[in-house]
Amino acid sequence: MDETQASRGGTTMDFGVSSERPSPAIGLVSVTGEIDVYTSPRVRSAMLEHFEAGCTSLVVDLSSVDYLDSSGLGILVAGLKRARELGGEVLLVTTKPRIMRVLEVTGLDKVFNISATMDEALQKTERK
Amino acid sequence: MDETQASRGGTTMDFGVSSERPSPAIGLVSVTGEIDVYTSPRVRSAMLEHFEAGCTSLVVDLSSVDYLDSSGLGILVAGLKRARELGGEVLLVTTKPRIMRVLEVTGLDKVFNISATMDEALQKTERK
Amino acid sequence: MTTPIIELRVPCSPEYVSVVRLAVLGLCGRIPLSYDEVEDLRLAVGEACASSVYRASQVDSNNAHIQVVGAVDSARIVLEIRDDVPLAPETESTEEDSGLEADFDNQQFRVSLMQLLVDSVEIGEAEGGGQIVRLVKNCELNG
Amino acid sequence: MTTPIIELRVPCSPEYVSVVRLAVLGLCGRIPLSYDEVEDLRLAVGEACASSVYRASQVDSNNAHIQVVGAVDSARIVLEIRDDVPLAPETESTEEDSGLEADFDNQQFRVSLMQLLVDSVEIGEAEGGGQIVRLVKNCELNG
Ligand SMILES: Nc1ncnc2c1ncn2[C@@H]1O[C@H](COP(=O)(O)OP(=O)(O)O)[C@@H](O)[C@H]1O
Ligand SMILES: Nc1ncnc2c1ncn2[C@@H]1O[C@H](COP(=O)(O)OP(=O)(O)O)[C@@H](O)[C@H]1O
Repeated sequence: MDETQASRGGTTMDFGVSSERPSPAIGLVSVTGEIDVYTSPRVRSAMLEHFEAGCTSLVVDLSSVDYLDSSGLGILVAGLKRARELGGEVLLVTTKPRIMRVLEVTGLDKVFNISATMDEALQKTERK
Repeated sequence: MDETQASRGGTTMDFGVSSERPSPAIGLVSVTGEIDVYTSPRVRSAMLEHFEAGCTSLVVDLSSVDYLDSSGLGILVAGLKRARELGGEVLLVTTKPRIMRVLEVTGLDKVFNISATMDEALQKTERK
Repeated sequence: MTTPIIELRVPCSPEYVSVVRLAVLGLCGRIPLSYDEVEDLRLAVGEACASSVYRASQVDSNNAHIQVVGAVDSARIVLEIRDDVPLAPETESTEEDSGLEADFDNQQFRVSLMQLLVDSVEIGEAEGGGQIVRLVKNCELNG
Repeated sequence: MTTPIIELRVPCSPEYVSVVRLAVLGLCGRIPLSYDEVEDLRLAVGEACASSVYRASQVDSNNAHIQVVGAVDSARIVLEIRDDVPLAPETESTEEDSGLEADFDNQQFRVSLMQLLVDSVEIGEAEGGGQIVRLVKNCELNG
């Protein structure tokens, strides 16, 4: 299904969010598809659930996301604010040029801790 | 470029036609992208060039084509008619389910000789 | 037709048919159709547009447009493809001097193909003299 | 604006913004823009639509629509994104009771982002009271 869906131009049909908690303080949110004004509330819910369960830091895996608009950026920044209040942080995982472009153009590449892989991001959270 | 283009939903930007003549009687036309009312004239030109150069049979490689409309079908059928008049034939190469679907729904899967690979198609033309 | 929910208007020329197909793909993201059903509908819409483009080319209609109106509910998707190309009286198809006749590529074949791809095809005359093609694809609920 | 060549009208709600983005992608297939330029334009259009959707949600505008008019020539692509949501007087943004405020996700940020992505952004009031956003992206010839 992946290949055919991808070749059909990234409709929001392909969108998915999954959650995991590798340790009590760290919430992991993995997103697939396009994050826009329609889909971003689902990312927001997944992030909120982790905070409510007691997480202080989040890792948001954007490695399968190729579209990120201001609605998604707004939610990531709001999550970062919340995490910092709790003494934690929000780490992003991506190597996608389009996502890097959006983060750079908005200056948010300097605000978020960005990793190329999930392992790298998890190591950073453990080191703290 | 291929991957990013593919993930953008098959606009006609990705369209391409290339030609080869593995033997004097056999013309090979390889198409990439969507064959529709806009792009099909370029397939037609490539087929015509081979006939004009003396080919009697054509192999049309559709293995990188995922959209084929009636304009494209019309051109393939016209090519088949011409080839048969010359004592040759038109062989199609594809394994794409969407292309097989269009050929089946129109009954043209029984009219064209369809191969899974280019090698298979070329072997069939040599055997004659 | 139920409440029209999307409307698209493009020039009636070959290079814009793919714009219509992409918009239909976007619209299909909102309804419970399988991959193959969506592709069948997209092909049917492409055929309706190709029919308009062909008719425009026969009468030198440089300023013609195609308008697509789409409505979806949970049970079906309805697409109306309308042009403003005057419906010509039936004529014998003229032979081109090209050496590779696409005489198979005719209007009747397009209609048959549409009928094979969607659940209902109706073709009529639009107000003002163009053609309307109305395509309906039923959705299997929870399919 | 040069001759309008495509027009698209969708409901002003979140699920239709991707339909607009796909149609713009189709339109961009007709002009000499690089992959990144097309994606920048697509993102800018998405922001303009998100702005309309946000404003509609603030005033409970259930029947609002977004209309997109696009024109291309060899030198540039011009897209006008227009809605029929009454322009509200400036208000303090109201806090939601959600616990994860997206207060960063505001209209001003959308405008800044659009300005970073395309060559010109103009925002004005449409006839009838909605918002018009006019985006221009210049094409590098033979680029
Ligand atoms: N089954 C049908 N239902 C309604 N209208 C049809 C049907 N078949 C054909 N038509 C109409 O007749 C027109 C001409 O068809 P046809 O004679 O096959 O075209 P051509 O000029 O290529 O031979 C079509 O454009 C279509 O509007
Ligand atoms: N640079 C600009 N040029 C023209 N209009 C603008 C500009 N910036 C903002 N606006 C207009 O002001 C409106 C409100 O912006 P803003 O006060 O940032 O929104 P918010 O309510 O989220 O704080 C926008 O919807 C837009 O129409």
